[in-house]
Amino acid sequence: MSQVYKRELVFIVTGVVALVMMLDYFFGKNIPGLSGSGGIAGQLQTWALIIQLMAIGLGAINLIQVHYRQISRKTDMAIYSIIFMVFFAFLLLLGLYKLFTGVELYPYTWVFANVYTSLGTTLYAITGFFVFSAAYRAFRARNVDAAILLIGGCFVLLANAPIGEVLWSGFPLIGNWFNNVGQIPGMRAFTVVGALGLLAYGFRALIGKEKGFYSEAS
Amino acid sequence: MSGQTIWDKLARMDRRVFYWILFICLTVPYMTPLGLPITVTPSTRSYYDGLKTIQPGEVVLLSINSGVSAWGDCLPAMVASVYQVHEQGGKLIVWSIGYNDCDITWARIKTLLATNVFTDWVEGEDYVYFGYCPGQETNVALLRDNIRGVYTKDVRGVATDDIPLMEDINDASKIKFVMSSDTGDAQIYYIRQWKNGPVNYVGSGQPPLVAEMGIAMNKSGDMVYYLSGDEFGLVAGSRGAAELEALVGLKGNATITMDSISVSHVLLVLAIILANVGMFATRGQKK
Amino acid sequence: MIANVAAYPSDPLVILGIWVALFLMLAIYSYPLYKENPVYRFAEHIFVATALAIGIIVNLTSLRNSAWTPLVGGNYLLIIPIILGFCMYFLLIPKQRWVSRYPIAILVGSSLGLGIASNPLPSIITQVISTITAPKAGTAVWAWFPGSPTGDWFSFVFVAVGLICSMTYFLLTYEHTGPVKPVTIAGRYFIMLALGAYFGNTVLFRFSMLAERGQYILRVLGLVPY
Amino acid sequence: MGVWIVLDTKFVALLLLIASFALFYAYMKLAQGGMKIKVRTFPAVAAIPEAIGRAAEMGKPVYYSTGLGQLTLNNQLNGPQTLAGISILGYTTRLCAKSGVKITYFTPIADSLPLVEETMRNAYLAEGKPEEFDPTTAINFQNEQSPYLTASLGWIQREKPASSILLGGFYYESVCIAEAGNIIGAMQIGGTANTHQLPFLVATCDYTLIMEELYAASAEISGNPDVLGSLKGEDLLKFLVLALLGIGFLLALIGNTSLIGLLRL
Repeated sequence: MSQVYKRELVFIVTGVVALVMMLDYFFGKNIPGLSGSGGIAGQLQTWALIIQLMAIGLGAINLIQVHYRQISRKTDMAIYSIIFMVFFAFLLLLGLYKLFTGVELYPYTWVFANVYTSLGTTLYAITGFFVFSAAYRAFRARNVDAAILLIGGCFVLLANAPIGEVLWSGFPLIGNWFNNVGQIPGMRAFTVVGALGLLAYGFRALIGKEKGFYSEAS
Repeated sequence: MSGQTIWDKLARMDRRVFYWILFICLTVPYMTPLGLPITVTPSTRSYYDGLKTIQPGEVVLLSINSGVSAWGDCLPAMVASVYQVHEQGGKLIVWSIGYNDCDITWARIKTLLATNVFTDWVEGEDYVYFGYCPGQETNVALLRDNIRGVYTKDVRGVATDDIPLMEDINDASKIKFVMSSDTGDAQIYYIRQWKNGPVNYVGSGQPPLVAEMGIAMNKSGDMVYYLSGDEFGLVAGSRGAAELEALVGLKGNATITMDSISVSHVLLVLAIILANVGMFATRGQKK
Repeated sequence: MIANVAAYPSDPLVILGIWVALFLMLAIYSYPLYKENPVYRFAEHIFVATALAIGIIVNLTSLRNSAWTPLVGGNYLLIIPIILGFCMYFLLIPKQRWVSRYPIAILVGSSLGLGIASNPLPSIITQVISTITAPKAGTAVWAWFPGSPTGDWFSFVFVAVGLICSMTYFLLTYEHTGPVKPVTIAGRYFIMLALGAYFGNTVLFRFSMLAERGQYILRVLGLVPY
Repeated sequence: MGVWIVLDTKFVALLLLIASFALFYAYMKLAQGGMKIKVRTFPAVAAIPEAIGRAAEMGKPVYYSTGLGQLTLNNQLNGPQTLAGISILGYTTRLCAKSGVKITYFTPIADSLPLVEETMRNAYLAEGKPEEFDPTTAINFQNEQSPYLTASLGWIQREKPASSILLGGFYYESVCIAEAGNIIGAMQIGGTANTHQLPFLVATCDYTLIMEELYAASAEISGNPDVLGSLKGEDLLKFLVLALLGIGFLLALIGNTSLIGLLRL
């Protein structure tokens, strides 16, 4: 019996929710009580959103455990874990104050603007470096595959940079052809097979055949 | 090994050397602008043509789905678009389904257009800013049918019902088109849920069109949607924004950034050439 | 007309802020430009802590707006997702771990259902239609780049043949041998071309981001307009 | 109540959906009935044991991540990829548990944690070593994309994993993590169905799963005939699309647009 509500019922819930979503997409308002903000589908979407929002605590617990472990074991990284804990606690208190009183204290705004967004931007841009070295290695014409990659890439590069058209008026012409036509077969194939793969995967999951992620052998 | 050639050394060169050169090449051109001319690509042109179809009083949506972290590539196009919407006499709804730091982005847009647009526009009548709401595609689906269900008030705290601009607007059908600024897939959410979504629209409303003005990286992925007609325009990153700036006649940060882009791209192409010459040279040696 | 008209800040706290931002930025870039080091670790842990705290506050704020306020306002149905949300935390109780599967089932079901239903139209059917839509009668066979994206017959044939080859490459239950082999090889070339173009576009994006950071240094130092 | 079925493109999509489900089901039944189905081997999947073996030899840990996945399972494009990645995580963890290799899983997706923990715990259990599973060292959660990236970069430099496996819905972190792995000389296996990250994974990883191969890989690992049957069904669907393309292409050449009309309804 316990197996039923630990396993089968879970799969059934997954399947039913998915089915409601699909019916909503295809039949929309034609089924009374299904669509719109008051309908079952809309309700379920709101539920999913709320569950998703509530999950962050689990992550926080994991992260705090990881750092607590490092501090209690007195590893080399313990000092950084202490920095983490102190800063986290400080900011969380400021945030909670804002949440309950509606008053945003200046330190919170300051950290948000100068630490949080600034580090976010910095990390987002760090990819520039790695893309450079990745291109340096990937764009070597070791074989036909790599040579094609190289040609496509270089023409697009020179079409994107204004200096390309100064060097030769053909660069933007050819580069844009790669952008608008040359890459389309491959990109379209990705789009189509990705959708097909998702269909098959989704179908297996719906009928309870694909449950590796529920940690069960299929 | 004593017989190391220059090519062997180059192949084994510390990548940090490249990183330093790259960073300097990206930074220096800001101090000595070159101002190279640029040609407008068709996808940017059709985006601009779309903007030109806005009639006075028509409402369009700016969906900020890119964060402060993507300002370098995304902000200029948003600035130019808002400017053009104002030029056309259109009205603007702004929200974000992507990033919680959108307030800073919107504030920056208002700062940059303070003298051009926002001396003239009245908040609540000509534009309204709703801020961030999480939930991604689910949220886009909810917004399609019932904007008030998601945004009960704007960021100033004024109830949506009391905003003059929102008087007749509660679903996607009243919005002419979506200008989506993305670092991810939000434009596809709008295509799936708004343009192709369940047609729940009250009355005879038409599903709104979608335009993309995200990061340049999205260009390849979005090109298939642009060609299939799901997107009416596509502004790709700072380069696309520089083209747009030229079209709307507002020189901004994208135009300035193009010099850095030129220098760094040439650097990369040179590095690639070097890598290939090196590879072929050493290959010949081994034979 | 120029859109860049922000003035250099005068408030000391704001100035402190932009310098702190600059310091943290250089701390992070010490990773690629030098190596992993204590300053990087410091910035890393500060960032992780900041993001977690802010993430919790943002989620709690959203929860208040989307769950708590409507609930106390009379929408009692919302108690269900709140309970389900708490069910996630049964993960921490070894014997009752299975309870956490139910909220997951809703998330998985919702994402799979919407994904399966909404994907075929834009990702399969529209793509097929777009591929087999021929250029208008009278257009050139070879127009190279005439303004309209697939406006010439060469491009049309290129895309259609290329797509057929690339899709054949993805066949899962056939080994790439025999008569299929040349087709899959051609398909692989088309795919490489797409990846190359993608790479080129991404370089533009990444470099403009990095350029913005370079510009930020100059802005803070006062070498270019803020 | 309005009309139930509107004859438009969306109706064609519905037909396609029903047809595909029928095909999957039919082939799963045929496979159960004993039909032999051979799936093309994926070098990337075959390389996972090698990657773990390498780590065992070197006495170094393994880095595993399923990518940003838009921070939730509740995402139509990325949720399924995350799930596929977690499926393969189970397999990988079993291999690790068997050969005594430490594996650390990085994720920014809070709501996937119950699945991940259960998957990894069960993998250790299946190898008879439940006491060796420690969630605080095996799972490392980071709340957002950039923190997750910083923490990954730092961890990779400090711990110098022998292998790094990136399978799931990746965003910009892919190239950074893969390059960081490259710097320390880790063996790398990548895979995603996010087109925008494919070029980087192809450029930086030793083995790559492209698009649907990510979904199919978990089916291949399980080796279960039903599941393989659905892959056969998927291939037939591909033939259907190929046929549509071929016929449509030929019709277009002679100026006939009837197939387009049929698809648009």
